[in-house]
Amino acid sequence: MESCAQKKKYAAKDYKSDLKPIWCPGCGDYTVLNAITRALAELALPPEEVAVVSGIGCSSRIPAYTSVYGFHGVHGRALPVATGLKLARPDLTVLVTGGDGDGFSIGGNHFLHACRRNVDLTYIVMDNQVYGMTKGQASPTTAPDWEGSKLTPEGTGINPFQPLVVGLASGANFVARVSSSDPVNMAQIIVEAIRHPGFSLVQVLSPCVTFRPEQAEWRDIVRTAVVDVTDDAARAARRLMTDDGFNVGKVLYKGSRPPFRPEFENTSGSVAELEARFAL
Amino acid sequence: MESCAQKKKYAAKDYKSDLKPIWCPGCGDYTVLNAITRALAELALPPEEVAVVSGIGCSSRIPAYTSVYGFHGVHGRALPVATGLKLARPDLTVLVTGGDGDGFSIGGNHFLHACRRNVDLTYIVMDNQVYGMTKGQASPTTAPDWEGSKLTPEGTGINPFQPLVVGLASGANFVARVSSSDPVNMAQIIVEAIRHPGFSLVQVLSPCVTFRPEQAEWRDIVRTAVVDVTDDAARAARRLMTDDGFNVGKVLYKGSRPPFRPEFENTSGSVAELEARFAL
Amino acid sequence: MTVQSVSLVIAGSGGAGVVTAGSLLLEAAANAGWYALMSRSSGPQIRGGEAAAMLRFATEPIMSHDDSFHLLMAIDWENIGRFSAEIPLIATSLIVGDPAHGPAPAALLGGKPREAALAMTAIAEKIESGRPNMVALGAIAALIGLPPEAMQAVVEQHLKRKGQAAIDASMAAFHAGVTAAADLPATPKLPAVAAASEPRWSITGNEATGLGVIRGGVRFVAAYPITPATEVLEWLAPSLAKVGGVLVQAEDELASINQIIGASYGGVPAMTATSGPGLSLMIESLGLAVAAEVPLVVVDVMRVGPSTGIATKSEQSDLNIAVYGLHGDAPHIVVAANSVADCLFTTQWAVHLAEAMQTPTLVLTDQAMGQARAIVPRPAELAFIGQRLTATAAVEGERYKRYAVTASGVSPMAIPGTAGLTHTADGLEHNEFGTPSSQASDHQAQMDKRSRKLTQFNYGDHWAEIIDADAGPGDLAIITWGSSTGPAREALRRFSDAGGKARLISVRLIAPVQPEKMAAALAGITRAVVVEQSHSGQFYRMLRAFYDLPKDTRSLHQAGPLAFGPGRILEQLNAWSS
Amino acid sequence: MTVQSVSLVIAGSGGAGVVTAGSLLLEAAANAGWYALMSRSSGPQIRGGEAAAMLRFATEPIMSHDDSFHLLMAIDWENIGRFSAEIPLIATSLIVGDPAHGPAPAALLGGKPREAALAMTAIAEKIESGRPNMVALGAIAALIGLPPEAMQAVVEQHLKRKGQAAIDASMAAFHAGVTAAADLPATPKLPAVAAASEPRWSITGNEATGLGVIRGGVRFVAAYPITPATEVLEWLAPSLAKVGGVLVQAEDELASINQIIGASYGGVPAMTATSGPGLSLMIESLGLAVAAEVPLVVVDVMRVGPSTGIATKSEQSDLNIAVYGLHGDAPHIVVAANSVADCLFTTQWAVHLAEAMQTPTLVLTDQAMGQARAIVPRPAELAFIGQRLTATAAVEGERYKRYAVTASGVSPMAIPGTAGLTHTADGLEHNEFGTPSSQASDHQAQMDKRSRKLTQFNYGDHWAEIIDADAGPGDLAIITWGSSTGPAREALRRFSDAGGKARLISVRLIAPVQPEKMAAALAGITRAVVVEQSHSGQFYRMLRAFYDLPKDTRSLHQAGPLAFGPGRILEQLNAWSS
Ligand SMILES: Cc1ncc(C[n+]2csc(CCOP(=O)(O)OP(=O)(O)O)c2C)c(N)n1
Ligand SMILES: Cc1ncc(C[n+]2csc(CCOP(=O)(O)OP(=O)(O)O)c2C)c(N)n1
Ligand code: SF4
Ligand code: SF4
Ligand SMILES: [Mg+2]
Ligand SMILES: [Mg+2]
Repeated sequence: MESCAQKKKYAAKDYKSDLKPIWCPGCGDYTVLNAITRALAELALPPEEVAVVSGIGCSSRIPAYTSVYGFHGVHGRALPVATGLKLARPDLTVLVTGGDGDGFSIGGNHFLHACRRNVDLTYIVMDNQVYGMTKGQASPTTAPDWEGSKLTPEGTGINPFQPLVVGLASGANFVARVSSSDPVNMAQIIVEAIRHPGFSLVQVLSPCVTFRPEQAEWRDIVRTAVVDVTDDAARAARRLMTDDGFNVGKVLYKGSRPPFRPEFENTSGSVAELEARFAL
Repeated sequence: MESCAQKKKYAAKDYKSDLKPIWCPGCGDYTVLNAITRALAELALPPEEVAVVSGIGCSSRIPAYTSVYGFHGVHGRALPVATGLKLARPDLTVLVTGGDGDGFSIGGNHFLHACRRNVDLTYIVMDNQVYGMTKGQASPTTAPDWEGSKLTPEGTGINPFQPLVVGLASGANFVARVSSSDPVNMAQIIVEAIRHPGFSLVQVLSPCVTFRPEQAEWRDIVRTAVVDVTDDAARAARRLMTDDGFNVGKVLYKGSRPPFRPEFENTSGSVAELEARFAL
Repeated sequence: MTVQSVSLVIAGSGGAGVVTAGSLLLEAAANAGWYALMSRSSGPQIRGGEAAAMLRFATEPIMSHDDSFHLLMAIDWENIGRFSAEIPLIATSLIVGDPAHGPAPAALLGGKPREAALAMTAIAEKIESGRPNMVALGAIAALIGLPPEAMQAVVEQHLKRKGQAAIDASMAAFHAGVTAAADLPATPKLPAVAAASEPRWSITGNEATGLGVIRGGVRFVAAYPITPATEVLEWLAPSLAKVGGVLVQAEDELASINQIIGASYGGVPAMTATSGPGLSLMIESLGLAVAAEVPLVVVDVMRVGPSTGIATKSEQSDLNIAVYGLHGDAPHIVVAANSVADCLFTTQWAVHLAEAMQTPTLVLTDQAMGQARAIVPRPAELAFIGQRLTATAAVEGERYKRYAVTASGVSPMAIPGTAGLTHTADGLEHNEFGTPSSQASDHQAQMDKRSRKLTQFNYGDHWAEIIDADAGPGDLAIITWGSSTGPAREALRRFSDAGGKARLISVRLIAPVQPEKMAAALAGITRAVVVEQSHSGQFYRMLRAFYDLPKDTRSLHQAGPLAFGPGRILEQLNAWSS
Repeated sequence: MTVQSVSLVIAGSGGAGVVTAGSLLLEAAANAGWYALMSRSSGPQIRGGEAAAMLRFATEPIMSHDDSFHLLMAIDWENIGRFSAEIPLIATSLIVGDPAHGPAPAALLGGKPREAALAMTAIAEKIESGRPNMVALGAIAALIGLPPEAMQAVVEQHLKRKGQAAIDASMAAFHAGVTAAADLPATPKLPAVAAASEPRWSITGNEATGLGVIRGGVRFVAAYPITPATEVLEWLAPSLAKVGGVLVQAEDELASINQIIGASYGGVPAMTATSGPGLSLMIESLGLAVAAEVPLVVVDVMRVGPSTGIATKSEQSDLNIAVYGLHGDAPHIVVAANSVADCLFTTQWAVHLAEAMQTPTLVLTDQAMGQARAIVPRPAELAFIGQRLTATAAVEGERYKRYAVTASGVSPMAIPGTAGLTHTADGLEHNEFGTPSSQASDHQAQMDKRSRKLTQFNYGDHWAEIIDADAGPGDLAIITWGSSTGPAREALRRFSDAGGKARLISVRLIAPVQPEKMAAALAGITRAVVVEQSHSGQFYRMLRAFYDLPKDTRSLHQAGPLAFGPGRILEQLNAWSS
């Protein structure tokens, strides 16, 4: 078959650029980069037909470390950039990568509306419960009693943000949680997320070894979620609301809402017809 | 008792200003104004100890129609203004009023974080599923198939935002839905909301008779919710995720998280002590 | 020759059909072969409340209202006094009210206009289904010389679906008004024009703006509604759909600007429209588009500031934010339309500039021109179609440089999907490849390149409109921009008719500045007046900063929402020449 | 007399303890009675990677680095070449490396510095727990004349908790370095100062900024972290807690600016600190604070723009957005600190101005001064305490006018809680009561009032720092602002020492402009050079827009991140006087 013959085989390294990451040795984001490139190889997507969009943060540096098209925008606005790109260019596979601060603090509104709008994007959030890039402040997912930041020396005292629950409540069409300590599983879930139509949300527990050294323990704490994927968002949300955050490795929800995709119909209309309406 | 003797009795009209609202005749917001002033009278709060903060929209005009302190800010930013005010002035009773566009579209991020932060505010959202002030565009709560706006002539095609579910998922401490067709019940619920510590969210179904004339029917569709108030957010959220939006008149959730209230401790510290640390 | 024109206002409270009446009159005037301009004003109520339609008719194109109105036809008086500042009435003006509604409010009588009564309600009541606003239209038509046939055609068109009886009732009321006008004092009449001398359009500034960007090639729009820009979007949404484009309503302005950045990065020319508050929210991401070199167009339909200001009224006070608002040194393009029709030219040109230079282009229009409807000569076809310099194929053995330092400053841009040219576009400072760099040399090279591409571009003659008095420029100049151009043109015309010499320079390309072209335009000019509608004289300050102005340069500025009448500008010219 | 100073750099890769070494040296220098300035630079890595500490020592206060460095001590060479542009080395400079790490990278040798070797690793290895950076410090101390006792005290203090053995090991390595320095070529030495002549502080610009706002009376801060402003916040959070204040970390800059608006409306003086990208996001709400007349302070610690730019490096390119960035005509205050120590004065003054005029006040500092640590004379006590004109009691029979039109332009403000004075503050245009109004007359009155309160205020002499050469101002001036003041001062000093006459005008009050004061300061000046660190010469353009400058005024501007050395400025002065 022609399409098979055309389908070139790619290796994960074909999706990596030559740039050396600025990340700290041991940062969880290295394996996320690996998992993404592995997933792209598995999907055998030509690099030029993939785009990775991000905001600002350590995790948001991913685009330049890949060899696909990348867009490194401003802090918190990756989702609208990706939304515009995907709507204008439905032929591209568009991934969005970023951190918990970028996505849920400054970017929280776009997160809500991206879930609602359900554009066919895959959003991979490297959650380290901290602002790594600005040297260690509390993020929305930080526990209220974490005292490691000079800005909140007695802890934030506020409720951590639950990305997957809010994602479900706002309409995300695919929800999964994975751990950066298992890149093979992560790659597999990313493959599923990309394949699933609509807005797919993948939360990655990705330790910040520098500002949250205690997160090194995550690799031992995480366990494979025992529940199976559901298509009942209310059920999935309820499960997650009472979950401790360390059940990983599974797709937790798959919905079937059709993606938002306004048509660029190449209708017969011409600019002249538009102008005719003004003529006297 | 001294405090009793001091407690002056107020009538609802004592909380109203002389300004004639710019609202259309029949707008649901008139009864919300009534219910708020009624609630304040019931609580017998001296007008100068109450502040109403809002953004921009028809519904956001409420502050000037009251006789308490008011702040009419920019579109979408009422919650942070109110947060700053309440944190700086914990002695004041602070209400926030606004619309579905102001609160859940441009203001969505502050909504998420206000729920998380759980400052002792009462947020009254007049939900008319439309941008009234800008003459009738779809809001986040608009049904996907509403074709009444020229900006989305074939409907938005996207999932309506569920304010109460997202509120619960993010940590709102009190959640209720009321109808503007029952101002007495609304006043009662607002009293409860103000009394409840932390962030209280009251969604008011408040018809826009001009741009959503079909909402006149709401008065006949709404029914008193049959469920009782719960302190289980996951349960309340699940109920609401499968609800049609017309169960009103009840407090649906009351949590017991303590409000966020950083102390302005009048510690012994002086500026001189701070300076001493720089001295060689 | 000085414009021969008639200016009138129809006013009344909510239900009185003022705006409908104004629109009918405009269309009828178009049928009569006239040119016209119609603006509207209304009270603070969301719906209903007092309204006024300000119209001016002429036998040749006009771009401004006059200093005063010949006629105010008030269907009732409720709150109409609030419009007094917007409706200058002088001793020769005629103010006509319905005795059923009592006397005219004092606020309107400051200029001592002539007063007359027309029993619109009583007359209308005598006609089955007759309405006072049609009586008013009849009287107006008779007063200003509009042939009844012109109105007949309009009414037939509008009431077609309601049937012949409705048409007859309306026209009966109209004719009753025509008859009743015989008892009214005279106002200036315009001659009827047999057949229009050239094809004409009826269009608003906001529609022209929408059409301009579509003509320029924009096919993706994301936006958040805001007065007075919403109509640009409302026109665009269905129109884009007809030409294979899309409009997305975003959750806020931060989203809309970033959505269009994404779409444009994807190769589809993109724009958004907003007003001051929304533009403020887009500032950070406009800087991103500068640094990442993403072409896009942002239209700011200006309203009265600061902050929420007055959403429904006009001012030219977003010049500063448009030119200087970005943090860092962020060279970009700012253009401004100078009339309702010029919204079309300027926005189409803006798309062309944005695409050619891979940079965000801001277009300034305002509420006054955006929401005004005008009968204008059919706009010319324009050759400006957004054309991006793209990189289409990898060069063997060379890594693609997205931000290559070129002589023109423009670097060929690879559009996603192009094999071999993958790269990451970045808002961080970067080297030629797009790799983040904190080296001073990379910063300098990229800063130079980004500013060079704007300064070296050939903007042709479009940077300004320059008009001389018939007798030549002499040594006087009016320098202006945007909506103030209309009254400035007319001031020049009157000055010229009186034998004066002067030059009008209306700047369309606000940034980058064009010092050489301005110097040429100012050759021989020794005195200049800078005209603008801002409280602080923003345009005057900007001119001082970047241009060498004649020593005797004066700033004639006033805050919105009241527009300059041509007379205020003429005064300055006359003062100089006397 | 020209500053007698020594400039040196310690550089090395991540683990090498460069920054610690620099800090120890700074403290030791303080112990020796010297004044000092320390800046840091590091590579793009989040943690580790190459770093450089640039230090300058003198026996009197200094505010700028020199044109070149006397000494570069490299603990290793890894990627140190990247700093070459930041570390100008000339023929008389000495570059010292460890032979264990091979030869110096070519990038550092462009200026042909003298080269020498110091086997830091080998020497350190011979001492138990000895570390190369202490060896380096010893050598540096010996080279520049820093008494070993000064270092002894510092090391004892730092390693107290680690015990005497650690102290001894460190000092042994240090002394080994002192000894080894005997074999190194000489560098300039500074004389030791027996006892400091005046009390001194060790402080960074960002700390001084925090202290300034607390001194001014700020007790509520909301902010979102951003480089290089984060340290202002990190200092403020615990410090505010000590004086009865609060810092809240907000979800984004839109929230932080609006939180402080709320707190200030509630009567508590409030501020936030950010950098360019964050300031961009605050623009809309700054306009709200202008219109609603809410006092607040926003500190922008500038970094390289546009967009995300270079977060860790300095530039003076947010002048435009600070002055002109708001939509509409939105008069507000912009002040700029001119040195590390002046961050304290200027921010304290800013709180005073904001509160007195009920208006947002922007403070511009930058990465260079914010993240630099300096040994400075103890700053003076200042009388500026934020004091708001409040309305405290209702006047019988009069409705309270929140926006009363007063002669000063300042309207007494009722703080929530005050009985009888309830009102609604509004960002919509309003009348004196605060009721929304679309009347041109209300707009004009409020615009006039809002601008009048700024122009009529008495800013005293603080609008600028004016320094004359010993022989007087002559007819030359340097006009500058912010971080460029340091090198400009030093250029003036050298020029003066060589007998030149000139005047330095460093503008602290950027807006509102002070044309009369500037005219006085420019009296007799015929030639001026405007010095600033921006690619487009923003300050020069702004001066042209608002001031009458000498005919021969030149713009000396360069993009960041490299600071001006005093020499570049001196060159211009010399060129004129030769
Ligand atoms: C508008 C704006 N505000 C603040 C910043 C500073 N900033 C850069 S990254 C970041 C937080 C990053 O946190 P996260 O998204 O969790 O990424 P991580 O570094 O932890 O991977 C912040 C606050 C910025 N660049 N822009
Ligand atoms: C930054 C900004 N963007 C857009 C607007 C225009 N605007 C004013 S009110 C409004 C929507 C109001 O909708 P909602 O909050 O639902 O209030 P309603 O009028 O329906 O009560 C919009 C888009 C604005 N004022 N400011
Ligand atoms: S600071 Fe944390 S998140 Fe950033 S690169 Fe280092 S380990 Fe990773
Ligand atoms: S437009 Fe709708 S929401 Fe606004 S006042 Fe009228 S009815 Fe109420
Ligand atoms: Mg993070
Ligand atoms: Mg609404």
